[in-house]
Parts: sequence; structure tokens; C-alpha cells
Amino acid sequence: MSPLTTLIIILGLAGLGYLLGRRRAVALVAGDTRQLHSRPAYHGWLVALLAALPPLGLLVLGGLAGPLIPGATHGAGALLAPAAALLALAGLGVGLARISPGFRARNAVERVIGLLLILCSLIAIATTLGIVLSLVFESASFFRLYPWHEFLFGTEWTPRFGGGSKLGMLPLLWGTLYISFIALLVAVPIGLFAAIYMSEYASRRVRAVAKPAIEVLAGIPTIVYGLFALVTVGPLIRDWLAQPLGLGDSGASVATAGLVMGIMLIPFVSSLSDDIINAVPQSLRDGALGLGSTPSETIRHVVIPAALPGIVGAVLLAASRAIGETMIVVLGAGAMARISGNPFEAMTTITVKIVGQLTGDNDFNSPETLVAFALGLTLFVMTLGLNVLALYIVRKYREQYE
Amino acid sequence: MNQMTQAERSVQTETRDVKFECRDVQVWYGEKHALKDVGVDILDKTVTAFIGPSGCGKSTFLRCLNRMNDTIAAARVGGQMLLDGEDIYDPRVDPVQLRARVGMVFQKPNPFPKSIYDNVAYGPRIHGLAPTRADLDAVVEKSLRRAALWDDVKDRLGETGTSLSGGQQQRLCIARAIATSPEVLLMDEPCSALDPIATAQIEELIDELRDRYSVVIVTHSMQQAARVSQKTAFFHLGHLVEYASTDDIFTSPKDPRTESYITGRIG
Amino acid sequence: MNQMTQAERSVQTETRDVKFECRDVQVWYGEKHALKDVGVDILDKTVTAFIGPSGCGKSTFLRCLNRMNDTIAAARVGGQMLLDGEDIYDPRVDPVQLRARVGMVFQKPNPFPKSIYDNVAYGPRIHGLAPTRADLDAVVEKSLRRAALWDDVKDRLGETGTSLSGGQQQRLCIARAIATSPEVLLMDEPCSALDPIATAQIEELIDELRDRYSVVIVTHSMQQAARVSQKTAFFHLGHLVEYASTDDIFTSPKDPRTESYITGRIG
Amino acid sequence: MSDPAQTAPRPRRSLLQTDAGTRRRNAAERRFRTYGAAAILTAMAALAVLMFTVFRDGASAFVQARATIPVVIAADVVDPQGNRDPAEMAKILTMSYSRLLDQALTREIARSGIQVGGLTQRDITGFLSAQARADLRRAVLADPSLVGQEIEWRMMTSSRVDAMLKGRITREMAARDARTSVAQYDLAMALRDRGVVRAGFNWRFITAPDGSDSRPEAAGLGVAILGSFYMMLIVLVLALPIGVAASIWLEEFAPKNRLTDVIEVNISNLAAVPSIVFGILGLAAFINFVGLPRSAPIVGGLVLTLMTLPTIIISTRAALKAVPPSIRDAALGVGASRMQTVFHHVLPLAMPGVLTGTILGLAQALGETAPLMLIGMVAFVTTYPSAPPQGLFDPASALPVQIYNWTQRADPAFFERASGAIIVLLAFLLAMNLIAIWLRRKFERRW
Amino acid sequence: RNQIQVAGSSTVLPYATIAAEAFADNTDFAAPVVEGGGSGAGIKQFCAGVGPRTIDIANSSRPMTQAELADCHANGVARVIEVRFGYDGIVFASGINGPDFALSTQDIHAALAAEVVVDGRRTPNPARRWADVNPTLPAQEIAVFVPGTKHGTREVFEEKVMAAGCDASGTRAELAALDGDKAARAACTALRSDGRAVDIDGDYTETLARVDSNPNGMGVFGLSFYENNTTRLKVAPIDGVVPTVASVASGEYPVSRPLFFYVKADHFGLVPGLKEFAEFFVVDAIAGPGGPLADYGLVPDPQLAAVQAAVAAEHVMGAD
Ligand SMILES: Nc1ncnc2c1ncn2[C@@H]1O[C@H](COP(=O)(O)OP(=O)(O)OP(=O)(O)O)[C@@H](O)[C@H]1O
Ligand SMILES: Nc1ncnc2c1ncn2[C@@H]1O[C@H](COP(=O)(O)OP(=O)(O)OP(=O)(O)O)[C@@H](O)[C@H]1O
Ligand SMILES: [Mg+2]
Ligand SMILES: [Mg+2]
Ligand SMILES: O=P([O-])([O-])[O-]
Repeated sequence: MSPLTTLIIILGLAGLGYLLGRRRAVALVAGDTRQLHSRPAYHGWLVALLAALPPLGLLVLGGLAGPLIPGATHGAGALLAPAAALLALAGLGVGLARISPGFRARNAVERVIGLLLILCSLIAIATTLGIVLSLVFESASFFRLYPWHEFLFGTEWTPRFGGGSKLGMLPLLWGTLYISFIALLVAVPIGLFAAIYMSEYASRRVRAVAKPAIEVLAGIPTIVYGLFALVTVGPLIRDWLAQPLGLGDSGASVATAGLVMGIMLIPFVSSLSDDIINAVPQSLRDGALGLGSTPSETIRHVVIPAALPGIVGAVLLAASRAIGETMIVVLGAGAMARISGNPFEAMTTITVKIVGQLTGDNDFNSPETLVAFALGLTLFVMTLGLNVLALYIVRKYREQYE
Repeated sequence: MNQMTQAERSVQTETRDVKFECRDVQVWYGEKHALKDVGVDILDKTVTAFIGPSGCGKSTFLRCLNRMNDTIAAARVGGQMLLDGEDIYDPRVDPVQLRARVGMVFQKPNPFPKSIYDNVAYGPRIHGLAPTRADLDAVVEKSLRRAALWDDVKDRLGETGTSLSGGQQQRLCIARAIATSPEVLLMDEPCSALDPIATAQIEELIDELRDRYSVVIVTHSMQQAARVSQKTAFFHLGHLVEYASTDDIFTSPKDPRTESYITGRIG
Repeated sequence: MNQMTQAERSVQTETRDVKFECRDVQVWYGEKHALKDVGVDILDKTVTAFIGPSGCGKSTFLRCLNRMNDTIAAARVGGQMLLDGEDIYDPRVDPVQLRARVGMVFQKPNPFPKSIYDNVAYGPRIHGLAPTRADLDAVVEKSLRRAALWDDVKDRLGETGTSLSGGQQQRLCIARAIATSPEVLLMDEPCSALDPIATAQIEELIDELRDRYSVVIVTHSMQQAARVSQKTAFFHLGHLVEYASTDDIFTSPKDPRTESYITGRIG
Repeated sequence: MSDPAQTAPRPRRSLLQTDAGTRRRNAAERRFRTYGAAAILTAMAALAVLMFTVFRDGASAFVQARATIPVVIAADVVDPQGNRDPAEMAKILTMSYSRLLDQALTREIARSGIQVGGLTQRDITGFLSAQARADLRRAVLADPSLVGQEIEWRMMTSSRVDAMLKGRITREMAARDARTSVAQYDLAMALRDRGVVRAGFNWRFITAPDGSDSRPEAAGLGVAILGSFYMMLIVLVLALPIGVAASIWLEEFAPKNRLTDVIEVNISNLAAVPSIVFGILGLAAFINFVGLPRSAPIVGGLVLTLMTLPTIIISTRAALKAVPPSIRDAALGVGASRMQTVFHHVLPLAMPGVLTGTILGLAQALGETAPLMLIGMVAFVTTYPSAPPQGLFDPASALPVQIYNWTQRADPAFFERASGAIIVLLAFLLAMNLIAIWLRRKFERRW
Repeated sequence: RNQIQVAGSSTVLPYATIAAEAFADNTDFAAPVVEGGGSGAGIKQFCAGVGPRTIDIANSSRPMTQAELADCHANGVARVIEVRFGYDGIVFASGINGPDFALSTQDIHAALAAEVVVDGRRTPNPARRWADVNPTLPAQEIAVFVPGTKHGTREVFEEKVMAAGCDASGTRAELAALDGDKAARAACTALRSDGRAVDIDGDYTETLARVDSNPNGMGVFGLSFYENNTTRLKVAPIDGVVPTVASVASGEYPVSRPLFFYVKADHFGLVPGLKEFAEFFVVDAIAGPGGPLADYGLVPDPQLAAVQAAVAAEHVMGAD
């Protein structure tokens, strides 16, 4: 049996279970459904869930244990599908048998769904765990090859072929923070103002067009932004800002990358904030307007504070993307690892170097490659701190309405 | 406050200026014609009561008077409404300035999700009415006292306004509205969630405000209308059926609908 | 409905079972001790009125009775509350089932941002009370009629519930609550935004409900309490000061606080 | 103590005249509003500029110059044995077929009397696409009866000739270009004037698989579109329900304690994990541990799902948080369970946020390259994956990968293709999001 | 699995795709799937083990190291065939509108070295213009875009240009005299980090874009890349030799390197067409002069016949 047929069989049985369960529940009380503790649909659902979930679980577990490649011919895989089908049948039977007027099917269904919800949350946890694990081991090998304090506090980043590299991450960290900061400096005000305009001032028509249009900015592949930074924005900034100000003549610069990345991040701030601002009850706006405040005062004093958690979430999402972005930095900011306050100089970020070192031409067990994992881990810890801070801010300043 | 007789009041009424002059006011919510040909003169230094069955358009009319209907996308307003002789729907009129002069207490209490203090201080702050912190404190305390809320909340001014009980929220909204000293105060059922004692205090406040301001109050309590107002308007199905001095309305209504509404009252 | 004399009612009272038995109920909002040692027996087939000054804890107690306080993170409840002899705070109790039996009308009208029809139909739908569409239509119409809203909205059942006037929203919430035919109905100031006629209709409804259910009503109107209830509980500053038959409370209150509250009433 | 509440009413002022304070506040209001409009305009302008660049560079990818000339399938070239045995004929490599084409082109030049000075053999061979000989060979092997006949054959010109017709290569540039010549330019123009070479819509660009570095004109997006489609299918089917479910649990059901705080912070933190790290994870978990194949959309889809989850979760949670508690109270009050409350009332009201998260998440997933690098999807794949579910396990490419690849290739014709591919990707994105955008508009409401 | 999987050097990638496409055109085997990723990453994957989950061929722009081979053997990849299929030239080119350059390895070293010896002391490189390095060169600001350290090309550049220039100019001897041999070697190949030598983490198209947008820019490219972009680039002869396929093949042009691919002979029979592909890659019609690879810019291996024989004989590494 191919996985597809197995799946169809299981889902078919579940569908059948729903119908049978429902029918049986109704039949048990001779059509007077008020005598049932739970509505017939819940009885049906429970049977369906009992028929579908255990075999699906089995399939997933079996798939994790052995390759799930279709047509795989080894014994366990071949047994898996029939076993699952049998399990589905058994679940169907058990489900049907349990139906009785007093049976709390709704509670049972809800408990199952609750468990599924928890399971879904666990996927996020498992991902984190997976990421930490996949970073930790290789990082450990790195720190066996390279002193940790030089990595953490070194101010020079010069990887070399065949050893002798200096792998201090401070210049990368600085670049990451600097570029992200500039990007947020562009994205947050523009995005927030755009959101405010869309939700509070714009007509429905304008909003219906502007919001998806701005979202296109998030869909443009970053390579396009990168080329845009490299070919258009970089020279522009160099010729019109950096050189006249005497601040250098580098085509690639932190300002270029930050600016272009900021544009990419606008929809992350604007769309999400717009939704949240829109969800603030109208009565709060009325309250402020009724006191004679202007719409902008209403927004600044009442609406934004009430929408703060969502807005912080949006900004955090934008910041996250800024930190994780590669292509724009590669093309826009250059690949110079250095610490400088001049925004018109080329710098680079941790993420760029993770990608670079990982996909580069170094021996895989050399510190030059393994440093990517250490960088990843450092970044992880760093952003964790950032998120804790954000959580704290939200908790502290949250204005829960109603 | 309640000692003043009805007669005393109606005498004073005649001498007052017209604050709001409304002619032919129409409101549509989309297709629904919610207010039809409403014409009324609201006097200065007078308490005007709007009465009428639920859904007859009282709140709608009230919201017209400070252009709060602007915020409802579906609402369209027609006719003429003059405040001190000036058309408030004139395109040159700034609704913000209008609303600063015409304050409002909404039917559903809508405190800001801020501290109680900030709720009351909000108006004075934006209008720059209290230059110093001490002034602001004074305004807040005074407003809360007048709204009969001070004793309930004086120890918890920093708590959020949404954690108050229903009646406390209502009084908070009243305090918030009077803190900006508007010329006209529109109150949409300000006492609906209040106990008799608090109601009495708010009525006292209204009476006190009448010395200098014009107050419009929507109420479902005939007794309250009779107690606090000098003029009463009776609305029915979107029409202004009758508008006269409170005494006349309650003692000799002209329109049979008014009469049946008033006599249908209970208790 | 109002023809029945107080005497007739009080006689019936004695024969009724205890529906809710509450002992020593405590509620804290964070640090604030909002309800203290409240003990009360709420009878079946009886209307019980909760009265007391604004902020005294009436709504808080009401929300305890169907565990709506569970939704307030800061709220902690102590003491014992038995519904038909079963502790509703027992961990094995499903609050959902409890709330299906103990319906509630909230102080602030909170219609769903859905159509009027769906607002009312929601309860019957989830509880499977109306198997067919026709049944559902019938339940919706019946509930809206009993809540005295049918005539206002029969042509606009598809419009959203939030576009109704304040009083209409309040009646919509009543219709929503009675549509599920709960055994106990908790009503937090159900008539606060209603005109006298609508109020009378709701009171009639309450009286009618009393035949089969237990109704608890919070009200600020002494008259209303006297009119509709057989038992009255007076709350003050978080304490249940006095609980007795309505007649006794209004004619011979035992506690001086009750007396002063009742006599302090106006009109 | 000055008490504004006590002072006489402010002097009566006309509504039509604004006082100083109001003027100032109105100016602030106008400024604020202008900022808003400016923000929108800035974003739109940026979009317009980017779109303009993309279309300017990429629109021409949808057009391709083709030549139609009679070709003689000379038996001595394609079937030296002369026995029409397909097995024998298959031993003749495509390179030999280019002789047929060269001859055909030379004949055509002679026939139409074109005089071009300095035309070399290289110019002739380089005039037609390398794809042409492969196609010809396939046609001949499929139908050996063609041998010895003259057939009217329509084929692509090389990328350089194509660029000449599109005006991207001028005569002066041709002189400097090591891969072409002035003579080839003149030939192209002459053949165009005679209608032998003509530009037409380039379906191949959308349907064909990738072409190697020496055949930019033959490169298409077929495999990439399929691959992206499969991956997006997986992402949508997994990330949306999982993300929403996780958000619902965290926001509505999870006890509020340290543990859930940790989970919450963790999920936000996942959003900041560079996408390539998800590639590391995918490689370790799905390929090395579970044993799924490399370069397969299933792995790509799973990796992108993990990457998209935080975006969806963060926006969904924010939206759930924004639903006023009174709505929950109302539902609970009529005896709805928490589950029913959430699914019947809260989630529909939070839907705009959910959909926004989906739109942003899918946009990100659709455009992401870095994590695919580690799981083998940044590859040259010329075989279409089959239909799902088997097709999910076949090697495939993806649109961003194709774009990334093409921008790295030496022939400038690939740059045009990359820009064209971006147009396709944006169209794909729009098509994908259209439903979401429409749904979001439906769910948007105020209360 | 019925498709051959190839991964590795991005330099070899275009040649591998051309060969793969031609292979699919001319045989009934499925077209191989070719990935880039860099030589090191390719070899790492290649050596991860045998079986359908591992790749069959690793492309590399440098010979496999002993360590890597040992890794392969340790993981059960016993039979690795090394195939050198041609050479690649590395060229210096500047914007088409700029002045002509005729460089030598010494000039390049002197312009780009992090440190030079002045008056017997190591000093940070003071040169700002090319004319500072060699008066015959234009007085143009030095701005060279060099492949970043993730690229194999960088290693060749360091070895064949920087180190060679260092030797030729005698700087190396001076450095060795100051600090010893080891330090001298490191110093010879260290690039200045003051912004005049710019690392490019992207690929040649990025270098090209940077040269385009910087009038002083000069970049390091692969020969085939340059040949595809002669309308925008002007190549600089090194030591008087202009880089062409011919001059690289003859060894006249100094900066070149061999290109390889490594075949996992353990997969012969397991993956259909693997051996056929390996052989097809190096037939004269493909990798020889006039073939599509050479057309694209590959410098064909003069000893291609020997390579063909070795592949046919499945001559595995470490067998001799
Ligand atoms: N969510 C909350 N958080 C903190 N305190 C609260 C909260 N809800 C109510 N309180 C406080 O608890 C006390 C009792 O409130 P409750 O709502 O029960 O009053 P009530 O008797 O219903 O008054 P009203 O007649 O004004 O509605 C009040 O002092 C109120 O401020
Ligand atoms: N936003 C709205 N959209 C559509 N119809 C509305 C809206 N607001 C009110 N209405 C309708 O307009 C009519 C008048 O409403 P209004 O709120 O003015 O009544 P009201 O007199 O204040 O009643 P109540 O005493 O119940 O508050 C009602 O029928 C109501 O349903
Ligand atoms: Mg109203
Ligand atoms: Mg209350
Ligand atoms: O990809 P490389 O050729 O630089 O290893």
C-alpha cells in the first residue's frame, strides 16, 4: 500500500466513523437529541478522531523510525500500512461502542483537540530543541579548536585558508546590531505610520489596495533587494551622501543595506500593526474623540497603547528578519568585518558569515567552517535576550482594554 | 438641590439664549432612516432631557450634536445644526474644537485602559487646561469628587479604569467629561448603572453645571427627567414628537403619543 | 403581572428548594478583597434581587455563581457554592456545563459582532436545542419576542448586533441568554438602558421565568426589586449585609445600613 | 491653587475661527496625517521602483527570437550505417546534428542572398541555440522516416542573437563581445528583416526545465514552479494549522506560568534564527535522521514550514490578544466551552491577523533560498517531479533557487531570465495570496 | 534513486550542468541533479558514506586533500575516482571604460598586501594608487574586489598571485629575514583590510556589479566568466600574457588551476548511468577542444586521453 492509499483508507474510515457515530447517538435516544449530553456531531467527531489519530500517529512514528520513502520495501515499512488500517478500524469500533446518551463526547473531543493544540505548540519547542542541538555539538567542536574568549571578545575577523585565522565575532556582532538598527529605523516609523494611516485615515478602498500592495514588498526575493542595493542605492548613497560629507567612498555600506532592508521590512510592521490597531474597540476612540482630542492624539494616546503588544510583536518580527537576512547584507553592506561608527562604511553581519562559512570552500572540520555553528549559537542566545526584554516591556506597559 | 420647585425653574427658562438650533435634522444609517426632520432649540444654562422608547434615536441625535456620528462610516447626517448660530456641519468647522466645547458621556461606559488618574487627566492634558502637575491633581480630584467617585477610588488612582465596577466606570466617564469643562455636556443615560445615592449626586452635579453650561441628558426615567430638566424632548420612532418645558410635557402633553408614553410609566 | 400582591408571593417562597447554597464566599482581585464572607441561599423558582451601592460587589458575586470569574486572571474565589447540592468549584465540575445551566446577562451589553439572528441562535445551536432550521427560527423569534425586541428587529435579523441602540443591545443579550433555557438566569442590571415600557416587558418576562427557573437580578431600582423579587440581598462594601424576603427588607430592614440605603432612595 | 474647573467658562469663540491651541494641534494633526500618507507613499514608491526595475529587466524574458528554416536530415550524418536502426542512430551525439543545422543556415543565407562580410563558421554555429540540435536529434530518433528529408524546422536562436533582436546587444557591443561578432549581428538583422528570425511569446520560459550555462535561451521555470508549488502546498497544509493551533493553545489555554513564558519567548526567538540554520536542522533531522531524499520538495516544504511557523504564531497570537475579553465572556456566558468560544468567536475575529501572518510567512517561504542550500534544493534539475505524493519526493528546484542560480551565471542572458523569474514569482505569490487577501477583507470588522 | 547526484565547486558547476544536459540529451538516463555549494562542502557530503542518501559525484576546483580522502575511507567510501577534466584561468579585469592595465604578480602583491617592508621595517601598505606601486601603471585609486575566503578561487589567488608576487619582488625574503619563514608566508598572502582590497562573499556576478558601479574597481574573475562579459570588462595581461584558453592551456598564463570531479565508484551499479556519465563527461566531444565545455571557457586538459582511460579502468585513488 502506498502512503496515499493508506491515508485515504484512514481518512475514509474516519469519515465513516463520523457518520456512524452521529447516527448511533441519534438512534440511542430515538431522535430526541436533547437527552444526549453532547450533540450528535460531537459523538461523530469523537469516533472519527479515534479512528484517525492513532493510525496517523503510528504512521508518523513509523516514518521517523524507518525511511518513509514511498515504495520502500523493507519489512517494517510494508507492515506499517496494514497495521495502521487495522488500528483505524479498531478505533472506529471502540468509538462506536463508547457512545451512550450520558457520554461526555464534547468534553472528550475537546480534550483530544486540546492535546492536539499542545502537540502543535510542542513542535515549536521541538524545533528550538533541534536547532540548539544541531548547533551545540558542532559549536563544542569549534571551541575545542579555537579559544572561546578569542571568539567572543576578539575584534578581528580574518578567516584564512589552512589555519591562522582570527575569528573574533565582535565586528560581526557590531555589524549585525548596526545594520538591524538602521533597518528598524527605516521600517518601524514607516511601517507604523503606514499602519496608522491605513486603519485610521484611509478609505476602505485605499486600504484594500495599499495593504496587499505593501505586502508585496515582503514577497520580493531578497536577491532583488540585494541587487537594488548594490546597483542603485549603494552608488546613490556614496555619491550624494558619503562623498560630499567626506565619510568615505564605499559603494557598499551599512546605510545602504539598512535602508534597503528597512524597505523590505515595512510590511512586517505595517500589516500586522494595522490588524491589531483595527481590533482596538471603536468605543475607545469615541471616548477620546468625545473629549475633543484630534484623531492623531486619539491614536497616540489611546489606540497605540492599547495595541502595544501586537505592535511590539510586529517590530520584533521585523527585527528578527533583519537579524536573519543574508542577501541584502552581502550585496548591500559588503563583506568587511569591522567595527566602525561610520554608517557609510562596509560592514557585515553574523548571519552573512554563518552562510558564508557554512557554504564555503573550507574543510568541514576546520574552525573556519565550525565557527558558523558557534556564531549561530551566539546569535540564538543574543536574540533570546532581546525577546525576554520585549516580553518584559509588553507585560509592563500592556493596556488591556475592557 | 431638589428643593427648588418646578415653577421656579420654568420661569428662569425663558430668559436663556439658544445654544443649539437644530432644523430638519435627518440621520441615515445606510438605508435606515433613523432620525427624521428633527427640529429643536437647546437653550443655554438649561438642562434638556431627551426621553423616548429604546431605539427611537435619542443617542443618534445626541451624537449629532458633537459630530460623533462622523466616526460611524454608515451614518449620514442632513439638516442644519447651529451652535451659537454657527453651523457645526460647516466644512470649515473643526470637529475637534466643537467636541472640546460639547462634551459627551457615552451610553456604554468606555474608560480608557489607563489608570483612573490618566483617564480623568486626559482631557485637561490635551487641552492644556492644567499647566502644572499640582493643577492637574486638583482638576482630577475635583472632577472625581463631583462625579461622586472620589471616595471609591482615592486610594487606587493608579489602577486601570477598566477594573472598576460598571457604575464606577460610568462615573469615571462623567468625571472625565467634566474635567475639560465643556460649554455643553451631552450625557447619554449617565445614571443607568448607578444606585440611588450616586444618582442623586450626579443629578446634583447636573444642577450645578446648569449655572454655567448647557446640559443635555438622555434618560429613561421620567422621574429623573422631571427632577433635573427644564426642557424635555420626546422622541418616537425617529421623530421628535414633542418638545416643551418639562412641566408642560409631564402635566399637559400635546401629543397623544407623548401622553401614552408618560402615563405608561411604571412606579 | 404586577397585580399579584406581595403577600401572595411571600407565601409561595417558603415551599421552594434551595438552588444555590453559598457559604463564606470570598473574592479577591489581586490584593483587593472584593467580597467578604458572603453566605446566601438562592431559592428555586424565585426571583432574588441583589441591591447595594455601586461597587459593593454585586456583579462580582453574580459572576461567581456561574464561574465567570474564572476568566479574570486576577480574581481568586474562596468559600463554598453549591448548586443543587453540588460544589460548583469542585475540580470535576465542568464550568461549561454549569454555565449552560446558569445563564447570564452581563452588565454591559456585549452582543457578538455577528447578525442579530446568529446572536440569539448561538446558544441553541451549540447546545443542540433546535435540531432543524425551522425549530431554530422558532426559538429565535420566541426569545426575541420575550425580550421585547422582536418588533424592533424583525426586519433586520441579518444586521450585526453591534449596530443596535444601547437598549436594543441589552434586550438582545437577554434574548440570547433565555434562548438556551437555563435553570438559573443571572441578570446584571438588565433594564438599565430600557424605557419604562420595555422594562415592564422584561419584568413580565422575569415573572414568567420564575414559574420554572430561578432568576437572580441585580438592580439599582428599589422599585424594581420590590416589584419583581421575592427575596432581596443587600450588599455593602463587599459584605452581604442583609438577606431576607423582599417584603421584609423593604418594610422592616434589620440592619441600619440597609435601612439608610433604602430610605436614601429618591423618587 | 488655580482650578480650571472652577474658572469661568472659556470666552465664547466662533467655531469657524480656530484658537491658537487648536491651530497648533491641528497642525500637529495634519503633520501626523501627512506622515502617514508619506509612509504609504514611500512604501508604494519603493514598490514602484522595485517593480519598475524588475519589469524593465525581466519583461523581455517572456519573448524569444526563433528562426524557421528548412533543414535537410542528411542520412550520412545521422545514420552513417544507413540501416535506420534507432539503436545505431542513437550513438550519433547531438554535436553532429549541429552540422545539419549549420548547413541549413548556410543554405538559407545563400538562398535569401544575404551578404555579410567576415562571417565565420563560429558565427554560424553560434547563431542557433544548442537546444536546437538536441530537439532535432530527439525528433529524428522518434521518427526515423525523417532521415533524408527536408523539413521546415522552427528553433530558438542563441541568447546573443536573441539579445540583438531585443536591442540589448547593439552593433557596437557585438564588436566588443567575445561571444559574438559584428558579422553575426548583421546576419541576425538581415534574417529578421526577411522574416526568417522572428520574436514571439516564450512559453518555454514558463514550462521548460532549467537549461545549462551554455543554453540560457532554453532555460525555463517549469521544474522550479512545480517545486515551489509542492513546497508551498506543504507549508500551507502544515504551517497554517499548526501555527494557529499552537497560538490558540498558548494564548487561550496555556496556564500563565514560567514554562509558558519560556515557550513564548522561544517561539519569538525562532523568528530570529537565520533561515540557513533551519537548513542545518532540516539536513540533520529530515535527511540524515529520518532519511528523506535530498533535493526533494518534501524536505524543503518541512524546513520552510518550521521557518514560517514563528511568523504565523507571532501574528496570530497578537491578533488573538487583541480580541476584547467581553466577547469571550459573552460566549462563555451562554454555556459555550472555551474551545467553542475560541473557534466560534475569537478566532474569526482574529482572522485578519492570522491571514496577515500567513501572507507574510508564505511570502517569506516562497522567496527563501538559504535553507534550501543545505538540503540540496539549490540544484540544477531538468526532470520534472511527478505528481504528488510521489512527486514530493522527487528532486525539484524552486523559484527563488532558480533566481539565485541564474543571477550567478556568467551569461548576461541569465540576468534577464532571473528578472523574468522574479515576475513569475511575484505572480505566483499574488495568486497564492489572493484568497488570503480576499478572506482577510471579509473578516475585517470593527466592534 | 535513478538520478545521479552531483554537488560541489561552484567553479565546476557550469561545466557539470553542460555535461549533465548533454548526457540527458544523448542517453536514456535521467538527467543528473547538479548542486553547487563549494568544493569543500561537496567533498564533505561525498565522503559522508555510501548509499542512496549520499551524493555520487563531488566537483572540486582543487585536488582532494589527504585528510578528506581519509575521511572518505573512514566512512566506507572506498573507491573514489579522481577525474581532472580541464583547467580554469583566473583573470584580472576592470571596467570597460577605464584605462588599460598591464600587471605583474609583483604589482598586485605590492598593491594588495596588508604589510610591506619599507626601509627594513614591516609597515602597513602605504600604496593608494596603482602608480604608487609601479609608475608605469595609471594613477588610479586601488580598489580590487577579491573572492572572499569562502571561495576556492581565493586560495588560488593567494597562492599563485600574492605568494608568487611576494617571492618575485623579494619581499618574502625580506619578511623571512625579519620574522622567520612561517610568518613571512602568512604575511605574503594577507590582504590589506583598509577597504582597498574588498572581499566578495557573493559570486562573480557580484564582483562584476561592483566593478560596474565603481569606476576605479578591478575584479578577480574566472576566465569563462570574463569571456561571457567582454562587453563590460577589460582584462589585464599578467606578466605580459593575455589570458585566453590557449595561453592558459599552454601554461604561459601563470594564474590557473585544474578542475576535478570525484566519482564514487562504490555507487557503480547502484545508481544507473553513473559510470556512463563519468565517461561521457570527459569524451573529446564534450571536454575536448571545440566541445561545449571549451566553448564555454574551459581550458581542456592536454592529457584528456589518459583521463578517459583512467575513468574507463575505474582507477581509484590511493590504489597506486
Ligand atoms: N477586574 C477587576 N479587577 C480589580 N478590581 C475589580 C475588578 N472588577 C471589579 N473590581 C472591584 O471590585 C469591587 C466590586 O465590583 P463589582 O463589579 O462587583 O461592583 P458592583 O456591585 O457590580 O457595582 P456596580 O453597581 O457599579 O456595577 C469594586 O470596587 C471594583 O472596583
Ligand atoms: N451604527 C448603527 N448602524 C445601524 N443602525 C443603527 C446604528 N446605531 C443605531 N442604529 C439604529 O438606529 C436607531 C436609533 O438608535 P439610537 O441608538 O439612537 O437609539 P436610542 O434612542 O439611543 O435607544 P436606546 O435608548 O436603546 O439607547 C435604532 O433603531 C438602532 O437600531
Ligand atoms: Mg441610546
Ligand atoms: Mg456591576
Ligand atoms: O566553489 P569553489 O570552486 O570556489 O570551490
